[in-house]
Amino acid sequence: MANEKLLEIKNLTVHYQSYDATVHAVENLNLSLGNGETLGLVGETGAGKTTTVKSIMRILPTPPARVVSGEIFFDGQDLLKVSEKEMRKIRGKEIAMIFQDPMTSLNPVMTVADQIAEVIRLHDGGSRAEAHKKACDMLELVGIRPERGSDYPHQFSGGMKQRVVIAMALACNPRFLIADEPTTALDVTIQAQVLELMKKLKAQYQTAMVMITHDLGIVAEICDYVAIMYAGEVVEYGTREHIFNSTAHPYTKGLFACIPDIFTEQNELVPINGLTPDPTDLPQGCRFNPRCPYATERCRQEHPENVEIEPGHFVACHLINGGGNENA
Amino acid sequence: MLKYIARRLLMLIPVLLGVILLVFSLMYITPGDPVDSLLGDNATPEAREALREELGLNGGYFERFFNYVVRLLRGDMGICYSTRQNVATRIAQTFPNTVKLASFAVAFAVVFGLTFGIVSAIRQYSIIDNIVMSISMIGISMPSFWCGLLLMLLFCVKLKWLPASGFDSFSCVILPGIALGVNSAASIARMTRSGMLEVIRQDYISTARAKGLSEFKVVTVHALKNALIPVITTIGMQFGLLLGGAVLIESIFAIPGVGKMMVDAIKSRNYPVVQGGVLVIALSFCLVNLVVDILYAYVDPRVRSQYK
Amino acid sequence: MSAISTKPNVPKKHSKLQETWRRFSKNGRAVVGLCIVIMLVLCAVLAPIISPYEPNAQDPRNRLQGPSADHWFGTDELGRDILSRIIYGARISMSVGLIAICISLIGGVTLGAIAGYYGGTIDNIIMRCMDVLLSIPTILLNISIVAALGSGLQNVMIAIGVSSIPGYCRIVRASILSLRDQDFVEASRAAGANDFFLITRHILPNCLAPLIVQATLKIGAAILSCASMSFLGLGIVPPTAEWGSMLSTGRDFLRDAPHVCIFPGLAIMAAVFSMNLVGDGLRDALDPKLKD
Amino acid sequence: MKKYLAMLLACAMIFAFAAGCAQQNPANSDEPTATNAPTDVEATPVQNTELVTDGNETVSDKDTINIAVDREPATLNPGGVSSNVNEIIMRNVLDTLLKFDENAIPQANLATEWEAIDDLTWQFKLRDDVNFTNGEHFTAKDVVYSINRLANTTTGASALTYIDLSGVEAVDDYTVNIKTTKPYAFLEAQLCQAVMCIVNEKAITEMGEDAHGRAPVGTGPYMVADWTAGESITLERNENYWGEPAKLKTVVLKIMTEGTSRTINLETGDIDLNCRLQTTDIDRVEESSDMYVLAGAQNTLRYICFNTSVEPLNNVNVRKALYHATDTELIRETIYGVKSSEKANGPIPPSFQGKNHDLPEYEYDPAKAKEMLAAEGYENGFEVSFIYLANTTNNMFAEMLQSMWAEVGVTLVLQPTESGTLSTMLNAGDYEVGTAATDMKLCDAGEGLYAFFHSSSRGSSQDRTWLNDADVDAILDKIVTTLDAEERNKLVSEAEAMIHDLCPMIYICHPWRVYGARSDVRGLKVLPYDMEYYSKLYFVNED
Repeated sequence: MANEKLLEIKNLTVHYQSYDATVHAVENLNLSLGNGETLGLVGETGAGKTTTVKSIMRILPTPPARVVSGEIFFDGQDLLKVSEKEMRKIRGKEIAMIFQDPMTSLNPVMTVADQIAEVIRLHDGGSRAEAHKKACDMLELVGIRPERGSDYPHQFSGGMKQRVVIAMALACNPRFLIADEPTTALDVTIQAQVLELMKKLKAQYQTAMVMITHDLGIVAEICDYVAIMYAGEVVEYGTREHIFNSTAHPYTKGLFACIPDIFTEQNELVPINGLTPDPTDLPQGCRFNPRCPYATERCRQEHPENVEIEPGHFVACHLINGGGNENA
Repeated sequence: MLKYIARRLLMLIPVLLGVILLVFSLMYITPGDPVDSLLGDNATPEAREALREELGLNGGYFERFFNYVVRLLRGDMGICYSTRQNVATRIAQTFPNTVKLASFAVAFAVVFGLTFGIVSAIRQYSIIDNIVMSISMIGISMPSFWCGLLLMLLFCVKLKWLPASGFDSFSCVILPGIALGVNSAASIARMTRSGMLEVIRQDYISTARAKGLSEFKVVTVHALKNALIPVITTIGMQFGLLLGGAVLIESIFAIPGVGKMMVDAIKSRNYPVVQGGVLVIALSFCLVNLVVDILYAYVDPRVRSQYK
Repeated sequence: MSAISTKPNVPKKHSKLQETWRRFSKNGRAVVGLCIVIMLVLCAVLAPIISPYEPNAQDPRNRLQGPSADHWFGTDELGRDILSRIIYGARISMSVGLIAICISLIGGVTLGAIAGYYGGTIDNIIMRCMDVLLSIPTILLNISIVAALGSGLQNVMIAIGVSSIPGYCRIVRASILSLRDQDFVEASRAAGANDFFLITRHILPNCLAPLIVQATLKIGAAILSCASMSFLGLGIVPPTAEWGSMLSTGRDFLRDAPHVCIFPGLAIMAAVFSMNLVGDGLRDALDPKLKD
Repeated sequence: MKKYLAMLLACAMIFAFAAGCAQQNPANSDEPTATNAPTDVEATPVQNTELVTDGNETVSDKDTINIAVDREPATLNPGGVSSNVNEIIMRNVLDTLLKFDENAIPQANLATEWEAIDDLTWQFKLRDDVNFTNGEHFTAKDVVYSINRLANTTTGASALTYIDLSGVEAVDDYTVNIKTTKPYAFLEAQLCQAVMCIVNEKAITEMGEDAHGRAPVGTGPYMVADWTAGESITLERNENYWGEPAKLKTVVLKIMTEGTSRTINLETGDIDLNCRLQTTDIDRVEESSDMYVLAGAQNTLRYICFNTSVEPLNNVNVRKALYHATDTELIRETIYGVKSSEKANGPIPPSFQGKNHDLPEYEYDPAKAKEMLAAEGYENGFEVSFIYLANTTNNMFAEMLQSMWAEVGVTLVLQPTESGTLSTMLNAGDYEVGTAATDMKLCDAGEGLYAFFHSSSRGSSQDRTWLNDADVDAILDKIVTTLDAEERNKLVSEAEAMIHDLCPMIYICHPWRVYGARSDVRGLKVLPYDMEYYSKLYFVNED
């Protein structure tokens, strides 16, 4: 049961139906995650990261968004088929989520303790006093003095608020935690504290986690596996070592080229030219071809398949599958 | 908080003084002399002069204004020319009726306004939303007196369900209350809808959903509480507007309220009643606004901490 | 989070108008409102041509007739044709609406500008006066002013104009306060511009949008106040055909001839309704973040 | 697209609702017009002042009657601001020395007999078995107090113009003398007025004027039990009333200012008697089986008055021309209703003694009017202002007049004014053409003509024509001083003819008082002056 996959996403496709166009946010995406493992989901804005995790939790805004196809198996159960009532039991209990901007992700008119106690009472029952006590314990766990539980969100700093959100997410010690860029809105020093806290809690609770970020530093520090997303698809997937040491996909290489390296003397960073493609009419063949320095005619025609170039390291790029990786 | 209330009450004084000055001057320059309308039948000049003296109508502008204010400070609003009762008792008889009417109208407006606002916010862009918004647009532009007449035509004249006038039983309050409340219900609906739409897009709503709360709970507990804050100010303002609107509704449904008394008093040049009435209405208008501000601070913790 | 543009949108007049019209015409409701407004204005202007009968022509013999072939809206208590009286009534209501708005705009803007720009005691005095005006319900204020000045069309306009000054004054003052210490104002003051030039050239154009929106909404409110005042018998002197007084006389015949009341009421509602639609449309078109 | 659909749907609903009301209405009421199809105007309307029954009805034991009145009295103290509702209630709660009978002749009441002992003093013998509701015994002292008290009330002083207060004294417990300042033929009529009601000094001093005004202590058949402002006044039977006790125990007077709601409540049975049935509802009430209508002439007169002291109205021919230009019958029929008013020719109501019945008629003839105006040099007409109390009926009245006079070239500028300003302008004579409805309170033609047309009464609230004619003054002075009724009536009809020839007024009509009553109400008799005896009302069982 140990390496049985906790979460398996099979060619998930999600489109946003707007007035006069359809946005192909996610195109048959495949991902999986084992118990206690942490997956880093990396990609530029608009690559479909948030849409993916939101479809796991099934909190996509239904009128415009629509899950076209695919299955999401969680603990062997396809979440897309589950009834709404059943799904509500899972949300917050089995799967929890941390949002990006702490400033707005807490209800301004409810005390912090109440907001945490709410999810506890919802899933674990118990009286109001018990839930309140447990909420204060959670606050203590995340490094906030329990007596501050009766304060309101606007009386906390950004970092403190994110701690509260984390406390709320982990209140019912979920088996799977989704963190949607939890530290982007924080400045660096606070960011480090929050990451430290998440690592400690993850180890303590053995929670599986998906960490969405576009900061490769965080990925290196906290993630076991990494998936690089581009224009709604996973273009490269592997363990942390694969991605950092034997980067294969040109887009991933481009990402690394954008980070200043402390050891080498560089006077210029090499940006990836161009912008992410317009999701309403994605390019033919490999989605990255317009911006790929090594794009060949084949890349422009044929959509590359996912190939396992080494155990556990998958890449979707003709260059790698076809020829050798001489100019890697 | 008490310091804030005290300061607001102090600020009321100049405003009320201004109100008295404005109304007194308006009444002063109004042509026509109340004595004539009182002493209708063949009054002798001496009787006329005696009455003028008694009602304090002689003397210049400043003199009359000065002793009006002095008497006011002692709580005597002067006597009503026609019934010779002092104005305070006349207002005490009529003001409760207007307040009863206005509060029924506010209750009607809040209940219907909120429900329609929330429903059309949740079902945005659906057919219900469009219908509700069109009706509320019509509701805002419908003149309250015409609406009163239509309701009277339908329910009193044709169907004879409700009494057309008088103010003794509860059934007399329903129709005028609804007629008065239609405008406010419409504007509260629009305000709630835009407030709700604003709130539903916020992140803490998706946090709430992510916690596994049911849609109903998300709306009632989280969204509504935040969306209601701006609505409270409109409800406060509506109560003020209703005091004005009551003037028309009272004259249609013959309700012995302050509004109707004021209109008759202005027509028959009954100066003390007009001055007393406007003062009481202005005072209640300002107090309602003060109560609303305090309520606003109480409901919204962010504001409350400023005043602590 | 889009950075708040410090650069003021002092636009080229031409394109702003086109752009506003483009956004306005996309909004279905606003266009419907505009059509009704145009229709009412045409009624007012072409009244003598399009109204089937002379508005004051009496025919007491067949009074209080229901809507019929030759009298579409029926006849009133003196046998006059209600449709023609409504068409002529449009003249009164439209002119009251427009002129009252001009009075309150002129009064409100000047007071607001002075209060906002100079601040200090003047600001305090003006704002306290506005509070005084605001704390008396508009209908009572209008009635007292008309009672003081005497009833009649132009006194009604003055009353409605004066009582809606506070609305504009507050808008102008608020926008001036926010713009007063913006960089571009400092810059032009440094370039030697005098206060009047500064206010008219720089500050006022920027608070044009909320003023226009408030003006259109207030025209509807002015028509409504005029109708309510003549409903109480204090506004327009008979025999001029005015919607409010027609409604008020119709009240006594509510049972036997409800049409005498219904059609003038509909006319008032149509006018106010269309004005509100146009106002809303303008608000969305001119400045989306103004959406209250 | 959906937006348009919703919008049109909402508008359609509103129109459908409105049209529905308009359409549905003509269907159910048989005649579309309020007053029925115009009967031939000349037919003299029939007065039915009392319900004639076949007499074999059994009296029901119902002892409370709900009556709708059209306005709330300001105070019930004699001498306060008065309206007809005041006076009616006062006469049922308080008593006067004398009382008018059906044809307005003063009869005995608190005073049993009286006679003029000299041409200035009258002596009255009082009843000795009368008590006030607070237990005080009624004596001559109360009469003296009540009359003296009027001197310092708002409207009471004017009732004492001819009374010499020094000569009002109690000879003994049950006889009182009243002296007049000069020989005055109308003292008996004056003592029948509501302002002359007898009140008790002890009650007023104890309760205070205001409280007494809301629950007066009197000797009448009823007493005020409760008064809820703006809603209703309840009268209870005075058990130890000196006269014939009232038939019903409680009378509830409900204040309903809106005519429509008075009629609706009559139909639903909420009220048993509507004292002011509006003209538009007369047919509706008459046709229904469980209600009936009573209507009778009053001492009121509806007229248009010329300010004869003002250009060009000081020219009698211009006034006559304007009379010819006015179709008084059309106005009467449209505004006052054929069934609730009576043609008027001359200032004195037809039922009064001394009425001159063969006055010449100024018939409606616009051509003749135009001719007369041209003869006076006004061929292209002139402009004149018309002042009246602003209400819906008067507005209609004014607009009709305006269009009639426009036909003969006279432009009428309408000036609707509020009650406050109106009295000031009328009393000061600062108007050209006006309209009013004053009534001859003392029900005596002589006194009425004096108050209307004598040059000395200019500036008073009765005189609206500012007539200043020597021989009219002469004959009026003679009338007031001749005590003998027979001779006085001859002089009155002669004076009326003389005044009529000066044409100071255009007589529109004598409006009637119209009552709507439930079919089981009996005992109501319409009197020519504002007087309703609630004590005579009773109910009968309907089989």
